[in-house]
Amino acid sequence: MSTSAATARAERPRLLERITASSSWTVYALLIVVFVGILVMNPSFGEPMSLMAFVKKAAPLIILAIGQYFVIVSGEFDLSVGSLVGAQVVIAARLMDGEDSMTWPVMGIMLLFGLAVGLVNGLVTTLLKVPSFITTLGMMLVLYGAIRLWTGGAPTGALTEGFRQWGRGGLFGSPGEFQVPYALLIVVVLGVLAALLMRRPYGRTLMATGNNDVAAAFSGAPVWWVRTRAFLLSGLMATVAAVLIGGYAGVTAQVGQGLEFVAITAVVLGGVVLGGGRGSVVAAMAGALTLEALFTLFNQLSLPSTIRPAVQGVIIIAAVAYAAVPRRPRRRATAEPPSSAEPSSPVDPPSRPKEPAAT
Amino acid sequence: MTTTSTSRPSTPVVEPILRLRGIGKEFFGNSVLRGIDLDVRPGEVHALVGENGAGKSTLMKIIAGVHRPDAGTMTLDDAPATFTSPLAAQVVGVSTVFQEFNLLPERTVAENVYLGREPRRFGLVDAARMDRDTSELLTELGLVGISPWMRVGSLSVAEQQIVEIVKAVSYDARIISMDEPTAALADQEVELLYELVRRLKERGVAILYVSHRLKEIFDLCDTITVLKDGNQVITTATADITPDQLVRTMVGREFSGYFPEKDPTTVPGEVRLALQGVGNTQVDDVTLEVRSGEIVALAGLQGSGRTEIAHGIFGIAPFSRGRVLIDGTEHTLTSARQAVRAGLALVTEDRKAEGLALGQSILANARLVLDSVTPRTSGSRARRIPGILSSLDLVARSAETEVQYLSGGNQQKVVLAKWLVTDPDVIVLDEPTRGIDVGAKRAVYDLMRELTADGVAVLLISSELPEVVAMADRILVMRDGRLAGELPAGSDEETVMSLATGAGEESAEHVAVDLSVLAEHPEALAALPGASDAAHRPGGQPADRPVQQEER
Amino acid sequence: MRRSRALLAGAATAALMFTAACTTDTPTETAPEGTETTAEETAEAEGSDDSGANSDWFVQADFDRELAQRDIAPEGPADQPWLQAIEPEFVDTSEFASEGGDKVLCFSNASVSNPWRVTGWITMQQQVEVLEAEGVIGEFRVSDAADDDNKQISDIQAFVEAGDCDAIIVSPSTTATLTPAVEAACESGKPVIVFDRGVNTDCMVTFIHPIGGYAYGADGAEFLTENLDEGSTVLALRILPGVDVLENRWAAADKIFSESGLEVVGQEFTGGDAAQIKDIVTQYLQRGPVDGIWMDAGDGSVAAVEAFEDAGQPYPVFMGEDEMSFLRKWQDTEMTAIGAVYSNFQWRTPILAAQMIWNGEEVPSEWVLPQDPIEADELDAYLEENADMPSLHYAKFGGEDLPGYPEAWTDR
Amino acid sequence: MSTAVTTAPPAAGAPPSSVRRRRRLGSTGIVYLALVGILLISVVLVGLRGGNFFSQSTVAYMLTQTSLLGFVAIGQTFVILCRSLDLSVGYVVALCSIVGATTMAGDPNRVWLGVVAALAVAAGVGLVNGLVISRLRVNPFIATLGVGLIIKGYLDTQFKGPAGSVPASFQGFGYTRIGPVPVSTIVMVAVAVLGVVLLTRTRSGYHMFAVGGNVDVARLSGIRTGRSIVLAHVLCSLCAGVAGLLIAARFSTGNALVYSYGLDLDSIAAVVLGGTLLLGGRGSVAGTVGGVAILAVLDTTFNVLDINPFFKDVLRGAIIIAAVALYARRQIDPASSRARFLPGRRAAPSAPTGTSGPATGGASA
Repeated sequence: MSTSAATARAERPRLLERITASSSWTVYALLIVVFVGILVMNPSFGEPMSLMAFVKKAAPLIILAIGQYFVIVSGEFDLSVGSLVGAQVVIAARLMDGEDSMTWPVMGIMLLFGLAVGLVNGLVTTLLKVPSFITTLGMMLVLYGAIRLWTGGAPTGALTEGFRQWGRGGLFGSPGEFQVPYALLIVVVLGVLAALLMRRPYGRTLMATGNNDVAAAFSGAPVWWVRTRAFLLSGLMATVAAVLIGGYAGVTAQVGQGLEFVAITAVVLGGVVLGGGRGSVVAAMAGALTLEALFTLFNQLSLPSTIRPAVQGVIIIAAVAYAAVPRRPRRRATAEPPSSAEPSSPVDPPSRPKEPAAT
Repeated sequence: MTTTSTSRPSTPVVEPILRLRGIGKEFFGNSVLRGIDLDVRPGEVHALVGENGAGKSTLMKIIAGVHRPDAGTMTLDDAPATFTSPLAAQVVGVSTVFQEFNLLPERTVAENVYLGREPRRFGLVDAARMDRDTSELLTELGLVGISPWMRVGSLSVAEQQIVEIVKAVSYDARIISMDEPTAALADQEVELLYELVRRLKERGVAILYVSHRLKEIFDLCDTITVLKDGNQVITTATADITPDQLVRTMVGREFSGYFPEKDPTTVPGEVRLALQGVGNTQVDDVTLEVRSGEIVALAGLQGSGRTEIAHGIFGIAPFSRGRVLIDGTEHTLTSARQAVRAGLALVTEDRKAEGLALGQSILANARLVLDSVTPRTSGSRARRIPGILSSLDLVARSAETEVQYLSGGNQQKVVLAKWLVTDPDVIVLDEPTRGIDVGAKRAVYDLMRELTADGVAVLLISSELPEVVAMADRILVMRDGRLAGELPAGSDEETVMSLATGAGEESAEHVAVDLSVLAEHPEALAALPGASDAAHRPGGQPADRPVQQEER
Repeated sequence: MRRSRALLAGAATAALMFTAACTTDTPTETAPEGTETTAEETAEAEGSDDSGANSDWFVQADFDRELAQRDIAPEGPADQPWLQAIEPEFVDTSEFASEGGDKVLCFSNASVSNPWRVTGWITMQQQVEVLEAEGVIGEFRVSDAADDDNKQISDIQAFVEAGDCDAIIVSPSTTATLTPAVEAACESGKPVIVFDRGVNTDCMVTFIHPIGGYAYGADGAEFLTENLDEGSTVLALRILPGVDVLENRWAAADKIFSESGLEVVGQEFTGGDAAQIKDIVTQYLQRGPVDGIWMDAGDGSVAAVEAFEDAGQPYPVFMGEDEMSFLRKWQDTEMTAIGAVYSNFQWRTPILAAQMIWNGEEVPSEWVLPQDPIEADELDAYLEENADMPSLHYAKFGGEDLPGYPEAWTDR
Repeated sequence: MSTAVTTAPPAAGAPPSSVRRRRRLGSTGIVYLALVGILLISVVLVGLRGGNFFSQSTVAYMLTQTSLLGFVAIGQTFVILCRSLDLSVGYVVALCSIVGATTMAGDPNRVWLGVVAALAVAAGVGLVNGLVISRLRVNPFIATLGVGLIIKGYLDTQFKGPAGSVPASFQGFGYTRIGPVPVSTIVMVAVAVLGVVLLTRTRSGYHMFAVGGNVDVARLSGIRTGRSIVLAHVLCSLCAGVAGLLIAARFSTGNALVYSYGLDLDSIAAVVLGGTLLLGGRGSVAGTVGGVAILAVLDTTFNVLDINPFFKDVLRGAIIIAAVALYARRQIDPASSRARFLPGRRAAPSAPTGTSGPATGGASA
């Protein structure tokens, strides 16, 4: 036991090393490939107007991916976000009913509703010990039914312009010309906040909880509340996404349907591990962006719409499989400390990551 | 230090079943085993000892077929043998019982024993025969407390260990390797294991026994091989070596000085932690005090309620009766969080399950308590972590290394660091030196002295009597969920033992015999002596129930 | 005894697993190849081979008939389009005539999963209330299949078996799949009324529907052809593949476009999702001008219009539906547009048909309701009439004379 | 079950196995208890409205509802036991309905050809799912979602609507009834029995439990874990294939849009309702059938009571959560392992008085 002090204090690995060492680098590579593909197919996509239009479309999914990331990294699932987005848009339309003065109060109500749904999801999962897959599946059914029960089956009312500007409008310039979309600002702000949050004590506790909730509990983390907060964040993000989607495209009966699977796919594409404890929020956002870019690429390739799901399926499987394959040697390399550093304590490389370093 | 095979085994010459010659193993150019020669003979218990990282596990894994050697040869029955997988080894009669149980808690004993080779009849699994065969095997090995149809998850740790061994035997194993089989066992369970090992020995099974506990090695083993830094230091008959010599061979340093002396300037101060008549479903009427600068040991058999006291204090399984006072103020702690806020720290018994997020970095783990409990100030307080880590002599590539890649000792240091950084007033250490190497143990002991010098109150829960006796200012002994008594510093192990076991008149002789061995090798006491069943079982329960039902 | 049974079961399992083992090596493509040819055979067997990309769904005769029906003046009361019929062939229903009121009317609904169906469903319930008040209907029993054909089959079976339905109304979820169930219902001797989508049988007393998908698609396609110059570009937005009524709409439009000088730059499936519609239109606009939009259903049409606004492009010639949100947008933007109509008032007709059948009055065996698109000159009138209606209401819902009007539709 | 019961050396023979059987029923028992409870409530509610829940038509309706989801859920049980998941079942059902119907093409002589073709395709999809998961190490959630999307793409491109037709003889599979019991339900029960035999009486079944319980343990015991996962997925898809054939028989044609019925999530809900752990290693086909029956009773009751379709969704979601919460509550109870300690403690002469209750958990992980 000789060398130590210096090694323990060793500085963080360099950025490049960190990117390639994590499993999420595939998503960045894929993102670049897809963007290059789009630009080759349609150079005008690079024009500011086109890019901003893309951002407006992609923003809600990116935000949903942030919310889903929190839940997944804590070791859970949130299948209710699609229904929640739909419910929120319908609530907004029905309560505002085109009254401009109602915009802000209703957005407040939406916020509370989103948090309430997250709270219920979280508490049922953590306190009643229902697997989150089932909790949120049930919540999905409840929201789907309740919102239609309330509106008699189809959305009623109308969204106000003040509400719609968030997803549709932007700063500088007038509609129909180049604008910096609010959606872009919101995504950037939320993305930065999320990345910061993951570096904050809460983020680290969340990650540790996803990795080993017993250890987190023994360290004084209120595990139920840590996870519930993840669901609250997911509900919050779904609300923001609902504001953006509602703003972008208005109310339809179908809004939000199936978004939960797209969001989970996006997060997994970003290298976040289902089951918790691994992955970065920025990569999850990149996953969402990649997925949206992929949809755009399909469009630019004039791929028949019917075959797109098939191509999407192949790409997702391939990307996730590819991210899974080269990990093993890479991990081993980091697992094995260089012999010079610590002659006194050669660590047996774990035969399987679960039970390392016995003796 | 690289001399090998200085003496031949004193046991009658029996041809070895398994012969290892010049075995070497590298991982990514890092040599972890060099030139190991090993003969494993039927009916012989062969101990494999050495510090953590000496290469015992790697050698075992080579024999088990987990790893393949890079150099040297293995012969089984004089024929060259290469095991491509644990199963391949098992099929030819080489079984390994790892520390992590390879059992399915949701399945029955029989289903676990015959997993992967269930007997069939007309293509369907013959469950009746499976139960019957398992039952026979259990009876044969004298294990009547376990039935084939029991769900493994409902068994105690010891019983699960036994199921593992039964499984090995069911393969008609001729060689069984055991990796620290007693690490998680209570003492009367250890006795059961001893019995099992002896029976296996009688059946002519060769046993390869890895252990840190010298007592076991001298009790059980015929031959000892010592590894150090991947080299074979010595292979000798047990009779030809004393525990003192053995320890010296292992660590290359004298055994004295193992425990740091108490700093005479450290004197107990104010009462920091006081329990007054606390109890819940596991413990009852426990009253104790720990003062600042004092180490109070909580001794006792496993399952006597020590860990439950720790969990009660820490609010994990709160007390339902009595009062808990911290610095004189009554606290009702119902969560770990409140306990931390009140200035408590708990180093748990099970590092991997309760102490660490294995997939997270050293730094993240070391920050975990700060992040969880005092998020607002954790940023500034965490700046001390690198200093604490290096003062603990943590060996790692960088603070970003995931803790799953650290050795047991280094993992324990991370656990300690995460509590030290909270500046606790009271620290509860539950088996802090279990399963870690001598060097790391020493670091823990030094740390305890430093903490008391700084005025921290330390409650030490330990099964290792020398540790208890050498480190504690006062020794509290628990038995069956209650305090059995208090002993002053410097009490001898014998007194502690008899309090812990409640040894009555009729069993005094047995204990005395056991302890006479200890008296010869006090420094070798790495484990409590195995107490016989009758010794501490009040009410004279039937003796055909060797598996004492202890909570793990 | 136990053992032998277990053995038998085991043998069966083994057989099952053998099947699995044998077939797993088969490349997945082989079977689908086989099925593909049979699918074409089926299509050919139905005699529906014709030019155009959409030969699966294009039947020239149906196309011709529906287009012609648009110009035929319907018979029936002029102010009650839901009672009008085009070229009716009346059938005698005296066998179902029965005295007394308080009938049990059973309705197997495919679903209320889209605004069009919701609007119609409200209208239907209002019509039922009228007849309940009159004492004609005693119980209105409804099973909603939530778009699940299998459940709807069970629902219909349950009605048949309950035996106390005095008439069974079916709004099929999918044409082909419900045929056996409807046939079974017919055999029970109860009068069966089918409306909206059809079934492949004519056993029911009456099949009520507007002119149809070809006419709907053609209304829009012809409008675009008339209002756009040759060489202009048209984007077709569709909801789902494989739904017959929707496929017919596109088949007709495709046929008309292929014979015009218009260039169809794309046909995209949107799922009716506004966000997707807007995104797709935006992307097409990035690549080049789009002069016309054709939609097989109005859901999300406003989003398509907004895509032009947000891209700073001139409004296209637009085909929407009689959905209020679109009509309002149309008025606001004053673009060149048409609101195609798939007559929502058809939801009233089956109830009234049931009453006629119980009375022994003759009804058309195929009750073809009129289906007139809303054109620019009618726009203001419809908007005014439905001023209080929610945005996903359908202008031609035909419930203005019902007692619940307008609250039942405005306060959903 | 404390060891106090077993202090007497157990004889190898009948007693242990009977005890075991009783214990096994324990986890499935609560499912059927819940089923009976819901059934009772339904009977009362329907009775209050003057109906008879056990009328032939209602029972037939209920059983018919059971079969389709039953097939899919039985299949889903295998994969969930293996700690996997299959989100592609809905697409497989759709695909197989079309493959079956188009192969039969209305010709009575081609019925068996159609059945074999559909099942072959199903097995092929299962094989792909299994291999992608076990060989390419793709998370099952993503793998089966992806494979589902691929099938969807194929279906949407190739089949614009219903395709093929089924001869009348095969329609019997969907319509024939013996008393109130549809043939499809009988077949479903037969498949369930096969499933039970497979899981409790064959090595493959034992190995599935092992793979789901702990894949490392299974591997160390010489179980080819990949093969178990592949087999589970093949069986799951085969069951979905049978469901597809049932669809074809009921519709007398194949329909691609069946994939939108939500069979994937419904089947997972049914399996979990049936007491199978979502994380694998424990569960039973019998429980799954109970779970499916619970959902069918609910559907039937809602239908008979003429409950608003949207309210049905609300109730369904709430009941699924409530039921699983109920099971979870029962599983938290640590008595099974802790109670072993207490009798010994109580036997101690000076045992504290307040220790009779089961230990509060928490300490053990």
